[in-house]
Amino acid sequence: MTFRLTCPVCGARDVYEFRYGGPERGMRPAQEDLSPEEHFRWTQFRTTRPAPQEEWWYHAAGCGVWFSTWRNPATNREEGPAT
Amino acid sequence: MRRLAPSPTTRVEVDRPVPFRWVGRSIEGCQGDTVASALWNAGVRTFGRSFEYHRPRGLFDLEGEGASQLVAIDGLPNQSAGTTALRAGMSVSAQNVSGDPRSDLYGVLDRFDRWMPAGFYYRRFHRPYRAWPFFQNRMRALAGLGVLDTSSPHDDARRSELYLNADVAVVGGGVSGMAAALAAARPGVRVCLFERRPWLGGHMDWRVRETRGERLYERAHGLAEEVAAHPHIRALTAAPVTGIWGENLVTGFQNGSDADGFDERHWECRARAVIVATGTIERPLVFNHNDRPGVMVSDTAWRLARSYAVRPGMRAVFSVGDDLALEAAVDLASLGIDVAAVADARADGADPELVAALERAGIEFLPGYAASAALGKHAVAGVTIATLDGSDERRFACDLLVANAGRQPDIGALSSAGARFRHSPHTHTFEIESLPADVFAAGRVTGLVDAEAIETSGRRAGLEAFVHLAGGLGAAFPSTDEPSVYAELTKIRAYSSELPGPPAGCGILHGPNLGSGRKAFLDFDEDGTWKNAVQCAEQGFDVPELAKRFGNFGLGPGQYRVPGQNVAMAMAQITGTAIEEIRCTTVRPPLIAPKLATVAGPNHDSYKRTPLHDDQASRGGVFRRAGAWQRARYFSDDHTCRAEIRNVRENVGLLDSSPLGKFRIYGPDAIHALQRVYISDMTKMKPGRCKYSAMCNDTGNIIDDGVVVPMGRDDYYFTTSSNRAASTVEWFRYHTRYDGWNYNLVNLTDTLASINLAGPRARDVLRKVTDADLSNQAFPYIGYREIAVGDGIAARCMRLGFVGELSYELHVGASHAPHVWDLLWSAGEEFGIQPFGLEAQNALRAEKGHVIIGAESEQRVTLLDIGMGWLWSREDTASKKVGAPALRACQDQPNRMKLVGFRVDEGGGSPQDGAIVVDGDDILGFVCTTRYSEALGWQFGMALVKERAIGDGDVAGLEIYENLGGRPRRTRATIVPPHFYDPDGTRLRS
Amino acid sequence: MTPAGPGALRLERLWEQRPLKRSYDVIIIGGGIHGLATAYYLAKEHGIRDVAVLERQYIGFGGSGRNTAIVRANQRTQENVRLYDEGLKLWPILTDELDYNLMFFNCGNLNLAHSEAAVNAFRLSVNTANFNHVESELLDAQSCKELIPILDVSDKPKYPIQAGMYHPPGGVLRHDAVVWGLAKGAAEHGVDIHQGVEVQGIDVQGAKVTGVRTNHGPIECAKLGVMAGGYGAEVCAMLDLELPVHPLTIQAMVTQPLKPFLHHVVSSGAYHVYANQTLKGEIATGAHMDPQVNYTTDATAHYFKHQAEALTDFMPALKGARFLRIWAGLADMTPDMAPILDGNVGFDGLYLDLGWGYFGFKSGPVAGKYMAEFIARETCPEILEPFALDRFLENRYMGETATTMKYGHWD
Amino acid sequence: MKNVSEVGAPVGGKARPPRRSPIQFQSVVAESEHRGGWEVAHRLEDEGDGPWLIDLSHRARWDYQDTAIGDHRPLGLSVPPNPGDVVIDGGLVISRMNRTQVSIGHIGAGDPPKTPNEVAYTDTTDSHAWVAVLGAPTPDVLEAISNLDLFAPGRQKPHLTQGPVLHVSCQVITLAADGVLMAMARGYGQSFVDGVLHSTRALDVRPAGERRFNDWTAGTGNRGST
Repeated sequence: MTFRLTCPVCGARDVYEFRYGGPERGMRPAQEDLSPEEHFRWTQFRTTRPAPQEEWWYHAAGCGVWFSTWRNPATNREEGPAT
Repeated sequence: MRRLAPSPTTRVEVDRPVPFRWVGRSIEGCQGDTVASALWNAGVRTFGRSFEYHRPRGLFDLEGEGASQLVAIDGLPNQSAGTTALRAGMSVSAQNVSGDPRSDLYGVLDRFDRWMPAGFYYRRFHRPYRAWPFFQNRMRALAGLGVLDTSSPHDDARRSELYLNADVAVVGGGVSGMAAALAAARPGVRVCLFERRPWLGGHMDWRVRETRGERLYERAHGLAEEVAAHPHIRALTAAPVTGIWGENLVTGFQNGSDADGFDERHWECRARAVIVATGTIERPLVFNHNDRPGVMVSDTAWRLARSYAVRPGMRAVFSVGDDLALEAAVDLASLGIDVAAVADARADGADPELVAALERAGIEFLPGYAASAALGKHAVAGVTIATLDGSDERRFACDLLVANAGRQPDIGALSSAGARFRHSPHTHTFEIESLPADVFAAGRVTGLVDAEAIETSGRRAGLEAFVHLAGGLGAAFPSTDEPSVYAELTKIRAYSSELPGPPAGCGILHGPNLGSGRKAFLDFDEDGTWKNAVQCAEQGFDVPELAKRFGNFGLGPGQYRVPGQNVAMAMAQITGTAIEEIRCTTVRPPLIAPKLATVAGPNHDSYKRTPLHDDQASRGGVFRRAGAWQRARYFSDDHTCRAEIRNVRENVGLLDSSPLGKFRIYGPDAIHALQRVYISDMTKMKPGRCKYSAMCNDTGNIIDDGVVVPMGRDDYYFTTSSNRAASTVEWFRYHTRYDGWNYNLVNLTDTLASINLAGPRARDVLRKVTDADLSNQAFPYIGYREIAVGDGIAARCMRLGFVGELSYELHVGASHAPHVWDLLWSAGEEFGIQPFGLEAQNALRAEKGHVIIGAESEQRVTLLDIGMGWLWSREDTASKKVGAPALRACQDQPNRMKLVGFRVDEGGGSPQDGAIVVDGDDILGFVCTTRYSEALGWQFGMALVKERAIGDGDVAGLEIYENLGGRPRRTRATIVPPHFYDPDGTRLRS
Repeated sequence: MTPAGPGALRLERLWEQRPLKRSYDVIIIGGGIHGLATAYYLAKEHGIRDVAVLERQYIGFGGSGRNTAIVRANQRTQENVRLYDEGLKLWPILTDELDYNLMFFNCGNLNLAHSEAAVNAFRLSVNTANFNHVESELLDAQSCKELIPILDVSDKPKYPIQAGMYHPPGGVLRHDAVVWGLAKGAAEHGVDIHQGVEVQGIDVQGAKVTGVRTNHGPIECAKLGVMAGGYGAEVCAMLDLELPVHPLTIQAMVTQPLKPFLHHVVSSGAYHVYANQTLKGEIATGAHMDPQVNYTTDATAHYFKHQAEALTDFMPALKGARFLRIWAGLADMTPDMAPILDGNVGFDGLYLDLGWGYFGFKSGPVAGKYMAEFIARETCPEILEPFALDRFLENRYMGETATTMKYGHWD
Repeated sequence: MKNVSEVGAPVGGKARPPRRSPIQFQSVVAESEHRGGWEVAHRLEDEGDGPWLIDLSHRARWDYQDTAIGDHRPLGLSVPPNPGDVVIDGGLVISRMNRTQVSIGHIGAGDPPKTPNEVAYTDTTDSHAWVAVLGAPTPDVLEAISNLDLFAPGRQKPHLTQGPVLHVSCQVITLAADGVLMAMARGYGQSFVDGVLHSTRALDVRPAGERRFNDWTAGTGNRGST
């Protein structure tokens, strides 16, 4: 599957122009009372399901913009969240 | 052999001979021939020997990629004889045999099939185990088809690439494909059409049958002219499709001619919609000895005669299952070929017009009969034909046996585009069950046979594709055209339903009186017989995907085309499973096997050169790839770089460090971004001073280091390691993506060259090219100044000491760099200036105890573990520094790996980078970098070791072990602080 | 059924099919090499025969039938070398035990270095191997060419060859044969193998696993092993058990068969390539992995081209070969490229054997051997201790790769 | 503190120090001039009839960024409203890269404007290798080296496309059906043009001097006034 992603600046492009930035995890947690386990769970422990997820991509070979989009890892198509 | 008289469908020029060689013999074809048509015309019947049993094989299918008709041409193996254009002087040879394939010593293997049931090798040869390598080597020697000339780089072809963007891609240039292209090609719509044959026309290109007052080939030629002249259609011929990948990326290759300026090219076409019109393939009839040279599918016999004016045989018998084959029989008879009999596996349903024509031609027609065995030892000499129940068997003498079990859609392209199929009891083929919304099918691949229906289905598919693209996207297309398109589509949909649909197909897979089927081939490529399929089922490999793997069905060069569907049907029949529950095996690209060289294309290597590349090359630089860059690693054959190192320590050296990452960051929130990604407190910067710091990842590993210099209000200049330059902007933006901060980044890595002038005479050299005050007071260590060099070239100058000497880093505009290099060179000559490369730099910095990320760090160690914890601003939690939580978590952890310095004990040997540190049976760590230092007079090094190696006392020993494949060497070393050279920093501060 | 005809050799089913029961002592999810090996050793070594292997598709569908089939033991760290070394030595033993020819071609592996840094990394691996009595050798470029004459050791390639790491004990097997042989062996010792049974849920009582729900109804068990390769993390997600495991699509391809000329496994990190010639004569090659998490097994045109460019650059003779077939499978990557082998994770009776990434094939039997011991004795065998899941919560990576993480565990 | 834009620019009124382009063609220079330190080739030998590959790396370029970029007039130019939009005015080509950034290049005759002393400007002349491909077969040349859709029929020219050409990230400005400009990281320059010439042999692309570009811009009105 040579799929495409829709860059908000450049439009649909070959996925190989982009860098994968992982699933949306929310903002970086506050560090004041962050336990090591909480931190490493936040960084590392997240199973991707074969269902649409919001994730980050960087248009490395193009405009150089990070954006988030919804993609289904089971099909590799851009696909919004199940409603 | 004398050619048939040319007709309007003939594609060869019979009066233009083309000489070539076949297994060493000189023979002749003519202009326009394929290798196969030329060989067949020259009377060659055996093209090669089969994969496992070494049976003689000939021309079975002109279209196919099957192993039977693969030959070697000019040292290149596995070339399709059926599709490769003949060129003068070609040297063609047979495969899986030495010399003339008419005789083959290994032909005896054909008698051993009883001892070689499906999967037999898994049950044999392994007891006793020590005997296995012997058998394995025999098996290896027998395996394989062609011989690759490994002494040749196969480099002579002119190769290119073509990347197309289209709205509609049409796969297949037959009548339906052409009609589809013409229907879709409207103003603003780009259509690309791909045809594997060298001309458009598909199967109507050679059919002389007349429908609606026009001969079919005339219709095909007319459409081809229309397509060629159409401004919005690009038609590529001799351009097989290798696959349709995600989101309609159609790929393939194309064979060029002298006029094209290329011999072969790789092409890709990104389309918004795809129309597949790939037609059909003939299903081989399974009967004993169905692989004998002289057995062929009907299109092959027909095309030999009609396209190539080659007589396929003197006396033919047909055992077929579809109307086109009957038409072929009638047509061949009209061309003067003696057709003895035509058996039709369908008891009824044959086109009455064709049956009448057969009768008129005096050809015996045998409905409800099929071939049970081909006769003849090396080539077909006759055939037995029987009723399907086997009761009435008749024998005919012939040298050509045209056989098929009807036709099936050529589903490869559709399948790779995401179509699903199910078996139809009406057509007895795998039919389209569902198509992706942007994929359309047209023509015979949908089961149609009627000529008008085929062309109409193409026009309809073209319109459907257009409307699909226009749907909701009115702006993308001229809206004025749309109403008429919709009307046209409605009309054509209605008209389609009036035309004949897919007729009933041929219900059999194998002929009568099959017996065990031990010489009846389902898969010609790897000699998979009917009997083998039965054996697979018996052993439990009874679904197509397992039978494929266990019995090697459909894994050879012909791939899915024939066996993929037939094995599924065979397994259904053998196991008694309802055919509707059976799925054919997965189609894997490439649909047609391209040469690796073709796919690779010109394979240009895009890499970066520094502005000083040529200047260093002329001074003897030896270049190595470092990331995107070519960099000078050495300046002599001495890869320990003694002279380069000594010159930096004693005089002065010049290093091109241009790949160093260089960035500008500015804006009101720039400082916040710096605080986020750097581990130190970046608010404590002073003008005119470099602030050294590091970046970490979320597990506390150091990933980058460099200096930051304040340049003005909210305006900073910073450097990164060369490896990180390409991902720095990305990193900053990622880690601040939720913050909405206002800052801007400019990558100046390529903008500014960086020249490192290092050594005790560095100041003396620089002084000669600038008026700036370089005194230690005016421009101290860690200082940053903007100076003018030479005729006023502005330079950003940093006084840093990576290599441990007095050192200036000059960042100058890349276009000015060669001139500045020359100025420094001239100025430095009296001080013994010499260039130095990356390896010398590596040794010099290690001697100083400076780490290189990736050399003295890896994923097991944090910033703290490598002794750089002093950079970390521990109290700062508000900035949410990347890496800080991990450092906090690990700061008091016991038993982590730590970076230590060591001094190899006297007489202790000279270990190399990558030596390991051991204790008893345990490995405690490894040596990152170690060198013998001329300046120190001993060998120093840095190692990452488990904490217990360090011990409690100040003086601890390391046992270093090395064995690179000979004898083990053990070395003792003493742990020392990793500041080996000039530990007080006197030299770099002076 | 068509009569097999006179003289046909009557062949028996390789493994017996038994009816699916409602309860087993141990259920293994995943009919690949790891699951089958674990079941085989549970039955053979520990006398636990009431075992079911549940496979959603057919045995060997997943990573077990879609891998390099390359075996070796020259890993980067001692903990891993020990495990893989034992695994390597199991192939001849298993061939004999199972009475099934696994087609182990002990041809040796040559890994190429194209930079000084890679040479240093090779030294570390070679020293580590030899220290653990695993044969390994550092070769200069010319010696590499003597082993593999089609290598271009000049300066012409994009990444000129600097050195090689040669590992004679390695080689390749026929991966399907390993699956089938283990299935045969497991079934002979009483294990039930059920194809087409999909686990759709996992039942727990309190903190204990009690069974699974499948498309063929619920099945009880006392212990549950998740050995589902690229789909393992997805199975654990049924228990809301989040893991640092990332399923990625890895692609491979073969050329049309050619007479033998490549007699070793050759691989290159810089080119992202491995290649070897199968018993049939095909050049089997692959290694590319897209970085984004992915449950599809779709091959890509991009990689197809990349592989042609890479192979022909440093082995130019291959320009004349033809690609026959490309396919893909899933690899379950962890941040440190070492697996998670653990028991009673979150729930009593839950055993995990996943996260093998590139290395799931070569480790299959040995992992099965020790996971069986773990399940049978309920204590972690010493050799598996370093592979516990908790290491990621303590930031103690195994170091199987030196590369540090970038944005997260997917990269 | 000095802005980076001044680095490399001469300090004081001395003769311009020599500057070197990242691109050196094999062709022999038939006519050239010294301009601002650069040796600019007007004409090369054996330029053929097109398509031509022309080195413009000596032409001035700027990066300009601001969160409210739409409110600004960098070098007196109006900022194109959407990413991908390009405006040619007064011998300058300005292209919108994303929400906050434009890139400006000097394509006209005469001297380029001085860099204003404002924070948003960065002189990026030395950041890029800059080339033009001109001539009727330009689309064929680009199709052989990039899968970017640079000549979509519905798209208003000139326009900017940011993406890979020969695996190198480029800013490609499609000026017309027979002319494009490509800027890429300077370090790639030589390798890039070598790659273009190697990959498009069938199309007989030839290196050419700057005059071809000047004539072409004058002929198409793309030059603007200076």
